Amino acid sequence: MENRVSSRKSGLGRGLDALIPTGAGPTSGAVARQTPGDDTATMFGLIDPDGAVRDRLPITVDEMKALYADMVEARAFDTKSMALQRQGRLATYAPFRGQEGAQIGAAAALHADDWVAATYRDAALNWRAGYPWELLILGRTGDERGGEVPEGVNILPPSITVGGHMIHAVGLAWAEMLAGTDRIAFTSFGDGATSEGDFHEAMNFAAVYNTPTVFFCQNNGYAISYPTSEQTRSESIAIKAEAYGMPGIRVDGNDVVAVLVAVREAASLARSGAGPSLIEAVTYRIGPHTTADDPSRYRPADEGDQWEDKDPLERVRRLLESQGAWTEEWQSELETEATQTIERAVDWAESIPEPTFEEMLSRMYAQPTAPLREQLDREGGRPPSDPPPGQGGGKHAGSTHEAVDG
Amino acid sequence: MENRVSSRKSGLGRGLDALIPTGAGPTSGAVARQTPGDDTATMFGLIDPDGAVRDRLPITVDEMKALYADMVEARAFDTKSMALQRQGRLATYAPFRGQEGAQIGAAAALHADDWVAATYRDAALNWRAGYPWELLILGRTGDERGGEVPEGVNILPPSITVGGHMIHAVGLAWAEMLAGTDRIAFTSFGDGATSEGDFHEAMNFAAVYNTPTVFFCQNNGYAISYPTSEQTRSESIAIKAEAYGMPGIRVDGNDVVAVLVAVREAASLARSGAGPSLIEAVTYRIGPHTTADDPSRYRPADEGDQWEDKDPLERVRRLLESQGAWTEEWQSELETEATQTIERAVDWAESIPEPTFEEMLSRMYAQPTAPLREQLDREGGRPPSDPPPGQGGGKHAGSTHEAVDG
Amino acid sequence: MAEVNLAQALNGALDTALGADERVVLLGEDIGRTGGVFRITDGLRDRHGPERVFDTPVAESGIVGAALGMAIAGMRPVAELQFLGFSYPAYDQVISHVARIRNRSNHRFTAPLVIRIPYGGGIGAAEHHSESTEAIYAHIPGLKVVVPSTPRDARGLLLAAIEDPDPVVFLEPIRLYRAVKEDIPDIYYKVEIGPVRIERSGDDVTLISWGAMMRETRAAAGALGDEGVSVEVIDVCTLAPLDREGIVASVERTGRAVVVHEAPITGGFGGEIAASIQERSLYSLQAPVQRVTGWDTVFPLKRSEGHYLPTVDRIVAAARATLEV
Amino acid sequence: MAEVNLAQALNGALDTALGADERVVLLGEDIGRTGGVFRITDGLRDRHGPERVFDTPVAESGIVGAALGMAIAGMRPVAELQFLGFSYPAYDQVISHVARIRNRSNHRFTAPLVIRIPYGGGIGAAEHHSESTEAIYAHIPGLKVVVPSTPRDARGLLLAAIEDPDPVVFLEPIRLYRAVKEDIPDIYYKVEIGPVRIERSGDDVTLISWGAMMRETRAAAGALGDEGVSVEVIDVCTLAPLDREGIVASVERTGRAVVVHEAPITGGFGGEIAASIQERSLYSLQAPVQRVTGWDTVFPLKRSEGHYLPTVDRIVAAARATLEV
Ligand SMILES: Cc1ncc(C[n+]2csc(CCOP(=O)(O)OP(=O)(O)O)c2C)c(N)n1
Ligand SMILES: Cc1ncc(C[n+]2csc(CCOP(=O)(O)OP(=O)(O)O)c2C)c(N)n1
Ligand SMILES: [Mg+2]
Ligand SMILES: [Mg+2]
Repeated sequence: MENRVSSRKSGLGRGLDALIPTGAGPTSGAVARQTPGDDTATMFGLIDPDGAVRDRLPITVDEMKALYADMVEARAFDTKSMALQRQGRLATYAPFRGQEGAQIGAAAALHADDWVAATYRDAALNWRAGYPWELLILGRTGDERGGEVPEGVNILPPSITVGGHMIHAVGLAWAEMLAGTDRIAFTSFGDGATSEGDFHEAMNFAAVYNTPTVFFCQNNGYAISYPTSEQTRSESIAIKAEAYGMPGIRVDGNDVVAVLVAVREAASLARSGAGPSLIEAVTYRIGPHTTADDPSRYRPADEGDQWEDKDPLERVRRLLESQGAWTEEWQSELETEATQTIERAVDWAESIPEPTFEEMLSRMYAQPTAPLREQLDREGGRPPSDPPPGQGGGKHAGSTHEAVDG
Repeated sequence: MENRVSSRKSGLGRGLDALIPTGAGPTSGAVARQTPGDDTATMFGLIDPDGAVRDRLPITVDEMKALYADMVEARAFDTKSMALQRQGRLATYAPFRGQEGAQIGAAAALHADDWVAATYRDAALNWRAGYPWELLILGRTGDERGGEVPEGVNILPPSITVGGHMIHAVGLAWAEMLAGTDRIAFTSFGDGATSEGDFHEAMNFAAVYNTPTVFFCQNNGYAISYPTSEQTRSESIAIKAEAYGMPGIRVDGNDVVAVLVAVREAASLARSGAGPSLIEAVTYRIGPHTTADDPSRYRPADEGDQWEDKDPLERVRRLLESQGAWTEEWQSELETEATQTIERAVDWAESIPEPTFEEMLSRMYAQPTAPLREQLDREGGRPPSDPPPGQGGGKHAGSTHEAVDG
Repeated sequence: MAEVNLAQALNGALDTALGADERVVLLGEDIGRTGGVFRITDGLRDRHGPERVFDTPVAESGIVGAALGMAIAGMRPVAELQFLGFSYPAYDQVISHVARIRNRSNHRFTAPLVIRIPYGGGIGAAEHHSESTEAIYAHIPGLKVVVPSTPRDARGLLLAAIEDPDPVVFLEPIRLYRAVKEDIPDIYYKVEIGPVRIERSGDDVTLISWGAMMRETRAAAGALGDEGVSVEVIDVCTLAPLDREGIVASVERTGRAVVVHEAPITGGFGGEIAASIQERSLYSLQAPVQRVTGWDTVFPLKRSEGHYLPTVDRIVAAARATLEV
Repeated sequence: MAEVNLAQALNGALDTALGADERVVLLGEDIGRTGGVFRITDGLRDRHGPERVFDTPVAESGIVGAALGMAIAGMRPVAELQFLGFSYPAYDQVISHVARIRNRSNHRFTAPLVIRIPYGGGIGAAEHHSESTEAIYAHIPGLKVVVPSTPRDARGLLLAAIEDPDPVVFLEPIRLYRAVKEDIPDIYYKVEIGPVRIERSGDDVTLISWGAMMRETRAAAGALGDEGVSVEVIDVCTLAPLDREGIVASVERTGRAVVVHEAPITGGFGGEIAASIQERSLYSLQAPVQRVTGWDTVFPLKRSEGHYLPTVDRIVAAARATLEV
């Protein structure tokens, strides 16, 4: 795998509070309520939706171009995955359209060997952190082998349960701290996940043991159909950090550079022994929850329009264009390359031989246990009329509805 | 049962913030760290340890005398229970010595039919709220019938699990809210319980649905051996309310009147539709965690001394004495009466016939199910050499150590 | 009478219960606005109001614990957990509190609540969406565990569960939600919780199953019937309390039994049934009670589902094995 | 060699493991300063340092989840949950994550951790302190479940569990912690996870049990032996993976079996064992496999413990019943 992670040092380290433009600490009551759309003033951001720069950007134009290229590639993946799912070539897919800024920005702030524990929606983030597209696709075809990342890539398989994986990032970071490495653990989760008891226990353990953990919440407005504004009565997600004596900050999640800067700051705090922090990236899920979801049942069709205007790619494109660093040719080059990359990855994933019965039974333990060995043997006598491997359960289903994931 | 709950109306309703003497809101950073002993300035209190009154007390001398008498009775129960346990007449017992102010003050603020969900350590609180001593003792002899409070008393059996009962108080309050009654639900728990995920989910549900729930945390310095100062890095327990957009306040838990006022305020907020709140009563567990615990393993023997100086009974005694409302005769009268009351309760509990096998199997469902009926029948043939009911498991144990409860 | 599938039958039962008893409320993730990920609560919030049908935060322990509080206070909450694989964060509330408040208070406080949970695999879903861990609930004293496999039972058992004075875990076979339609009465009727249902009578071998696997079991019975084997089929319907008498009565007649379930074999509820049969009818048994089950693995992802799910052929082969001895 | 009880054997094993492998750390509620409520970790924090032995907040899901993270990162954490009745808040972490990270990542990430949990009744403790819910763990693919009943096994199995590349739930019988002493080697030795241990050989009937109930089982064997019955006693030791061959080999010889456990009968692990025996050795069985177990109730409080706990007499009676037919 190409090492996709920049090793530039940010030179930051003044703490998350220093990022807030108003000077109000992120953990004070000054942090705005999470009504989407009207809180740019109290949220950390660097690039406005129209591409105007609010502050001096701590990255070069080339670095910005790289971030942009990554976002274009990620969007190509997302678009392609939606199409593949409709063709029945992928199992349920959870699109991240609209969240590319948050995901690419966050991942770009990490070191190549940092631990990452993210979710089903974080394909862009995981990819940018080192998880090959090939394996992300393989996983989404319904194949456990998609979770087997290459040695040296320290990214856990995307978490399907909501909430349970954050504490793993605490244990991972704790182990690194005890071992004295400068590796940190980064965990990404949604607004909905903050309602789970496991969020509380993870945040508290991280604070109590001062583990180098970065908690990264993509507040995309919904937990499936349930709006963030109803999930909690707190002023923001970021402010919840205060209950753990931890720094917290709200960031414009559609501003890839602001996210990069905030996560890099949190990571460097963690690396330096200053412990965990919580970043809330305010964003919006443009698409459905998953390919099985119909958002028109719970939100007005035009709700997303204001968010299209805040598109994370478009604002960077405008900024680059204003600097003479974007051309139509470059754009189509990027898109062609991205599409080709994704298509190669799809071809690869689809060329992988069907998983076997033996593999299924041999994956549970280091060595199959006695009961599993017996089941493997008995299988020698499985009647040939059994369904051939890889036909999935559709034929058993007899169900007219599509696969539905919660 | 005598109705032990005062129906006086407090005339309050200005909100919890108004109680803070410094004017700093309870949810602001001004709330002190929970180092025991040095935070009287930022904690709500009315009576100093020496009996001096900081503010005009919102209760009459007679009311104060009643609170004092209740604390004396509770302490007699605690002392007696410790002795009974040592004689093997009670199962493990969790003493509340030092926490009488918090428990009597809180319970005195409730209405007779309010819901109460409290813990194994809350015997004084439960009693003052309407749970007969008799049944509290019966329960602690190891008898499920101790959980059967009289009709009209809405107190759940003391919770043994840490954390799980708080959410019940949310559901109870929610039901009353939907039914349109003015009943509230009050839940008491320890500092340790705030680390459980269930605390988070209960607090969040209460806030989200605006249920009339009062969360009452007795921060007694320890979760068994683990000090509060290590359990969390937040500035206090009260400040955690902010993560739920809920008011929170820190109260001197050894000041029975301050606790009464704070809980009454929170209850009246809840009753008026203003939703839930969190009260942290700062106190100290003078005795061991339970009769099976040896505190010398984890805290210096003299740590409790400063807390003996802050004794919740002694400060009220001094205050009453300074008003000419306390005499030695009254004290010994109180103590004699209390001891007699408790002894009568013990006699009653010990006169209850041993629970039967049939009762054990008939308590699981409204009617015994088919498997249980079969098990009841089979029991007809139980060999007579089986241990007679009520001998407990000691004879099975073959274990030389005492019962240990976590 | 109306021709409905299992999902519609459940939706209708909830609608009926909400209409019949004002103590009934529903709560769960995404059950309000969207009507649940499987649409079982579709339209109910509109029809009965947001004060009866609550969307909740993603917090399963909170959902079940709050429902318990409501039930103690006299309501009849019906909680939905989105998938059986997401019920585990609530397991502590179920085993430590829901199942015990009656015992702990010597009948003074009770938990008349229902926890509805879609379960089972076969739709190519993501991890955790295909669990069949009924055994971990059926082992809990104080609970009832019900699993319908037909629209008619679904409606009648759900209405019975909501009326039941004790807590019921109500498992809904995802694979059967929309698999078959059946004419069922529109009226308020209950199907008793407890008894097994003899779905097909026969003399040679008894096939025993529940929920989603009833489909394969029925097909196997059909195939065996075509070969001239006289097959009895039992839909267990209620795992707890288990109707051992009903099962044993059948096996004593046929002398042969096959238990079919989707969960892994080790510690699966089939073990309880096989153990109970041999305890009571060892001398009637012509052959060992066979178990056709999932393997001792995690339920696999889409591409391996075919490797995992018990098939009609495996059931037929097991039945034949009991007949050949 | 040293004469130690089971609690001391466990303490010694942890001490040895901490000394032998720097990847080993301990975490749990009150295990540091006080050495745990049962003193199993007594002195280990002083001896190995606060960077190896961690007191934790009261948060079972957090404890297990953090231990899993540590294990994935290459450590060998040994977590303690204070009582089996307080393990349920961590059940989701165990079933959804600990038991599955290997499968989910196709062996790329693993969970070499141990979860130690005191279990069982008989000491007159408060509610939730007397559970025997081993069945809900033994049903989880990806886990191993171990239950020692002697000091020698306790040390050897715990050291094996800590070395095991897969997660082990290690259940410790509270009632036996200080019940018997035994001479055991001081050296680093392991007892293999998996095989049952034939503790007493005989020809007439096989008594099968594990953990705390081994005491009553041994006493019953002694009583039956005095009557001239030749009793074989099996200590299962490992519930998962279950050594069906070891059990079946014995029962095929004796033709009779009694399974003894403290958990409620319905859905208890005895069902799995009885089912497995009849599956493999029906024609050797002279009598039904009997189960002597707890009733289908919550484990009761002190005054009713005598009603609940299986007794020597019940085991003897069940064995006689198998012999009388
Ligand atoms: C423990 C658990 N409960 C429920 C679900 C079903 N579920 C899947 S995604 C989801 C909403 C999560 O929302 P959020 O955390 O905001 O993430 P997003 O999908 O918006 O990225 C729910 C309830 C689950 N996967 N895990
Ligand atoms: C879920 C759960 N985990 C662990 C325990 C064991 N335990 C009993 S009391 C206790 C400490 C509780 O501390 P705190 O909440 O501060 O209450 P206190 O005992 O100080 O009143 C623990 C860990 C339990 N009862 N329940
Ligand atoms: Mg979201
Ligand atoms: Mg405490």
